[in-house]
Amino acid sequence: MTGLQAYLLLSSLLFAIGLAGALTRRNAILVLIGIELMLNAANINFIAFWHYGPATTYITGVMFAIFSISVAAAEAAVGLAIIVAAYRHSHTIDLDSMNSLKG
Amino acid sequence: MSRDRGSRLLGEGIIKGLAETARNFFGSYISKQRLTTVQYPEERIPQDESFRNFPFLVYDGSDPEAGLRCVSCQICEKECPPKCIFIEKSKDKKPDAVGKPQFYPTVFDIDVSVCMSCQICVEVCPFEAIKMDVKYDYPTESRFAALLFDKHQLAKSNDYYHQIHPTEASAVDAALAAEREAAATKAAAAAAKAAAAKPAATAGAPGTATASAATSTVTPPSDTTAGEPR
Amino acid sequence: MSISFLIIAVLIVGSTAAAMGLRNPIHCVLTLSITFGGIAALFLQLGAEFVGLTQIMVYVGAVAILAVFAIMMTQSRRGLMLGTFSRNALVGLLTAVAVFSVLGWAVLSQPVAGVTAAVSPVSVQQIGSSLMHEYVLPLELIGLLLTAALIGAIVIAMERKEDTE
Amino acid sequence: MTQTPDQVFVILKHWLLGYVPTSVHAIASAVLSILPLMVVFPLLFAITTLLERKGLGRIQNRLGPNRTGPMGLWQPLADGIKSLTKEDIVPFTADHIVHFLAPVLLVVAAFLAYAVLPVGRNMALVNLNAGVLFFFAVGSVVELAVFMAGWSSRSKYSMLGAMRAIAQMISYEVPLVLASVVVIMQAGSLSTVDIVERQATYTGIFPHWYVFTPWGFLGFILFMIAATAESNRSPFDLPEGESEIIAGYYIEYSGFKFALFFLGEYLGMFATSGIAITLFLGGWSAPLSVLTFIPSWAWFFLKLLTLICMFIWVRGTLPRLRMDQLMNFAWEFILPMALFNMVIAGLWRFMNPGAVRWFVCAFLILVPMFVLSALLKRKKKLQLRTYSFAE
Repeated sequence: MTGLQAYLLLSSLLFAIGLAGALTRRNAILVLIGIELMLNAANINFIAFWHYGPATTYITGVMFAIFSISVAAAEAAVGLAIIVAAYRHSHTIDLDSMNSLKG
Repeated sequence: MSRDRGSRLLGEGIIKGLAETARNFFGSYISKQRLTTVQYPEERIPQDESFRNFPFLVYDGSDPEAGLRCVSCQICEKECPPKCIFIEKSKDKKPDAVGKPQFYPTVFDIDVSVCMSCQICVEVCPFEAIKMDVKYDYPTESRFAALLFDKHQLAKSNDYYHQIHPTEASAVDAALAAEREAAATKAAAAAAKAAAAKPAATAGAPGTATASAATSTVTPPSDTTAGEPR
Repeated sequence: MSISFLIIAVLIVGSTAAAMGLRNPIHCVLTLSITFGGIAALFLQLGAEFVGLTQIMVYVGAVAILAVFAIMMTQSRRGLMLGTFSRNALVGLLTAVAVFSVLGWAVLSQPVAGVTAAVSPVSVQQIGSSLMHEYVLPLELIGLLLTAALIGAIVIAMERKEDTE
Repeated sequence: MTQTPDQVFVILKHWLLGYVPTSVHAIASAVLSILPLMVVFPLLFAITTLLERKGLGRIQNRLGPNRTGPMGLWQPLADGIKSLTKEDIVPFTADHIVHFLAPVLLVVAAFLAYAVLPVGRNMALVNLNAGVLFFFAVGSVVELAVFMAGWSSRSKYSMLGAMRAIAQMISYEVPLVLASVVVIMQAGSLSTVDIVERQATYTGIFPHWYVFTPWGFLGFILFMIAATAESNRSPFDLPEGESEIIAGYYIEYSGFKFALFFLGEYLGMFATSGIAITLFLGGWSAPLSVLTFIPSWAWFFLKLLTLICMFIWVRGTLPRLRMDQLMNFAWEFILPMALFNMVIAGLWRFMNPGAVRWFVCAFLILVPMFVLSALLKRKKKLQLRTYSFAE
């Protein structure tokens, strides 16, 4: 079990927990948090592969992680805005009851 | 500032304010009288004369028992709004300042924790016996018993009264002196009348002439209202 | 597999499980920020110092608080009545387990020859110059994206007159 | 030149390390450098509370505390004992774990910020490559601690105070970072040690501090305004406005946890003013080249004391800002000025040095300042007040 495999295992576990959260939770915000976790798991992979990769002078992994963090932040902001707007419209953030597409 | 002198730089008001507080800060080190702090227990702010706190009983002369002005007429007890005065009248009498035998209070309690120092008892007292004290710090252990002042704690001498309320005390003394004098003249007049009436009776002269003359002198002088409550 | 990695890994997995399992959404977000902190520690350990610090600043500093504010604003009057897990929670759990087993098998079976050479931590100058040279276009796009996201989020979440009648 | 007085602490540490077995060397050196920081700054906190109460007193024409000790010197000790012996009441409905963790996280975050502070010549605890970024990352954790404190005590006042505090801290963190970006552009490095090294050089007897450049002076002012807001002090102490919401987010804390909040707040203030000194006032470098015989750490703490006196002075003078004024001021004055400042710092860097550059940049700073202050004043016309009640 080399160092890289440990990191990959950890990130896949993180990814699985995030996926489980996103699929099972009723509260829309916690689903969004699950997605955040999955994004972070991906970031761990990037940095792990860069660290254990052959040529660490090419910092593509690190750059990709930085861009992914900023995109995830933007996504979180917009996601939460949508949730707040949905709450204001239907006074609930329970995903099970958001099953009608009528405006 | 109400008048807006053009678009002034945002920070000007702040700088003026800072300059003001800096002047205060350094000024306080230069001239000590800028500081308004009074180190309370050691220094105290001199009280002005009209300050009042709880009532006290005034006594003339040196003996608090004998010189007590209060004749336990219990008007103050009836008038006191929070009913914090309790008086028990004495059975025998003792001569008061004017010499007229009066009752005196065997028990005179004021519950200081109830008293709201409204000064009504002072206003209604016909004998100037109760005045307002200026002492305010009464540190006591128990909250109830220690704040029930009895006659001995309340009795304070007249010159203490002069000390705390000089103008008022001197006015009261002047009034009392005038009163005493009026009583004295009245007593003297009465004595003179009694002396005049005695020789008339002894001389057995016919009643009406001297009697009418006597009665004219003995009609009580209408103006002096000695003894009437003011 | 150093000890520090183990400690951090246990911390991350524990707090992530808590984040997805707890009933009170605020507790979920707080444990989530512990996960983000743990992940930042991982990045620092792997030598990507700049990414670790950005992770703390962006996630723990901003996204966690944003999520908490969103929870505050959508606290429905019925409180925590709605159950924590949706009706078909079991299916979701099964898919997650399946995904994990596939990923785990993939990671463990192929011997990934990780070079364990000592890696000098990437310096900020290196990141700065690569941002300005190879990654100029993504930088501009990210700037555009962030501005669009900012304006979009405000417009969506803004209280408009017709909502509040 | 490492004369002994300047490096006395570094030499002391190496001498002590000599006695430690090499196996435990790394941990011992870490402990030896962390311990003095953990002792010095809480002591500075004690001194500042006394300084603040006496200074505010003197500003308001009254003596400060002088009962405990000759000049009130034992007042911090008395306050400490009082807060230790006070009963620690936790509201019944409070969320006990989060309620307990909030002050802990606050103080931990405040102490973490000292890792990158260069207190003296090679006396910075750790020379991080991205030192300033580390400082702001740890600074943003404080907001989470504030929220935890406000939310976990389950009381309307603390929740309101926490919301106000977070809104204020977030909206003033952006200009704080932008005001420091200017210095990073000029110094070319994020590491605090490099920034101070770059400012410690002299021409003639004048140092190359960034505060003497037009953009540096403006950056310093913006940084200090944002720092006052970050640490919830003086004109921006709305979250703990005693008159409106009693004591803001730490209302349900008493005893030692309450003292911890104060410790965290003051440590935050010292850390931000420490970074302001590092970025703008030349860290531990002497103001005049002739004065370099005074040890470097003495200069750092002298500057820190002057900044603390500045905070106290401002606290004694300025009235508290309303919430909307506070927000308008942040987003409509401080932030645009910080962005302008970055443009002007760029211009400064590519113009050839000389008096022309100085005046051009100074002029370019004053113009937006006037324009923005006029804009901010124009907004102050009185409109009908509209109320929106919670439905």
